[in-house]
Amino acid sequence: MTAHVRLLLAPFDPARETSEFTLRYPEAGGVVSFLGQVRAGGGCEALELSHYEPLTLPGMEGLAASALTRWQLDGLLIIHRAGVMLPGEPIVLVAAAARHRRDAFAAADFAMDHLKSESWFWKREKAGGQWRWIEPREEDRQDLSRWA
Amino acid sequence: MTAHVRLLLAPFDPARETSEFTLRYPEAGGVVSFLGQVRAGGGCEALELSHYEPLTLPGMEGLAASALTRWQLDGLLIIHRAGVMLPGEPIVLVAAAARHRRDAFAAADFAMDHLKSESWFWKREKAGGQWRWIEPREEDRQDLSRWA
Amino acid sequence: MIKLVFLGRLVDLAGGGEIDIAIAGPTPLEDLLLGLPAPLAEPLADPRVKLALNGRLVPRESLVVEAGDELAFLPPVSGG
Amino acid sequence: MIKLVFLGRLVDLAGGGEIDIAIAGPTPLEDLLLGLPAPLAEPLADPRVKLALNGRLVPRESLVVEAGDELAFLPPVSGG
Repeated sequence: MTAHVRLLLAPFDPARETSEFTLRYPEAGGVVSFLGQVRAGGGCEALELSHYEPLTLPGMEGLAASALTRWQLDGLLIIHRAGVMLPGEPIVLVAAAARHRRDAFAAADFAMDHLKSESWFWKREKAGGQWRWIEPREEDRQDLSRWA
Repeated sequence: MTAHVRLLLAPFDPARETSEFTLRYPEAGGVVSFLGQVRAGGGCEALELSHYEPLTLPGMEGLAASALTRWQLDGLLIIHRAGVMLPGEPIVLVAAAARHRRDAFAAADFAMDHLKSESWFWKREKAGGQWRWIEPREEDRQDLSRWA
Repeated sequence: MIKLVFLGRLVDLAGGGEIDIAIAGPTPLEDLLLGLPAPLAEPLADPRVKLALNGRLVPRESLVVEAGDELAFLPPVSGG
Repeated sequence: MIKLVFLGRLVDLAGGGEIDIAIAGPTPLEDLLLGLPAPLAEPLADPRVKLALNGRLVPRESLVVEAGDELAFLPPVSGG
């Protein structure tokens, strides 16, 4: 029952991270992972995530701790990028290892809903050469209410 | 919107499969994957899955097709092992790539519930040197009823 | 001859995954089972055991097999 | 001196992520904002903008800053 939480300023390899994570938990029956990447082909030229050092990583650690108390997990991995990312680059990776797959699915889903709507990241997107801030979405608040 | 469905008789590398799958879908915002592996440490020495050629792979293909009609997916990957597996070896990998992560989560969850309870595999487990057939579980039927 | 295929725990009862048996013309399922040893025939008659004839699922009712057929006996699949 | 930190779209309005400003002793938030240009002060007064004082979230009400403090203005985080 361990959380591995990292905030990275440079690209990472989700396949390597997931497989290293999985190797730590041979007693887990299942591992659910979510990989979020910068969408290619939608006109987005780059995505920039800024964070606030004193809050962002501690907030992610708090989220991981709360998922670990809520479900029966062997381990939970949360990796989030900050900085400028290009289309196709990974933004976020969440992986949950559990004896029962239902716990792993729920924990990964929960972590993503909270990362997307509650964690301390501000995003702007470059399209047509112009940077544009991304506003909060009503959809994200609805996602959160699933776990209330 | 493509299904990639395979039934394998030899070990596979889930990290490589997931990353090859992800690379095919750069326009997907998210990829959810589930990896099921033979649990280590629970006394299980080996797991054997047998299948019936004319039914097992076609059944998995039908399941993938049904997930593709049910959710908005860019792609769906289902890889299932048959044969003898040792603790720590992958049994099943499901990955769903979608524009919206909710679709990817639901499709992977749906595929796993149906693979576990409805697909044409018979399992036996070796413990203490003895092979023992694994019976159907009530829990699996309950899992299925989530999607009715 | 027809080929009987057994899956799951039925393999242990049948002593193998496949048996070829001789039949004299079209044979109803009930008659086929009568020709098998009781410790095998009984579990095969369990309605929870599904049947596939030549690779397709078929209902038990009024099933008749013919020479050259492959009949598979599929017990409930194992859980997760 | 205190350090003001801006996040998200506030960076554009402030012309940068950080500003050091001089204060004469303990200063209430309202007075601090009065000393800033209106196009920046107004959005900072929006109650949806959360505040962190020296790395901890604090309520707006009766907030007083002192020399050496770091005060961050955190607009609503972006969606998914």
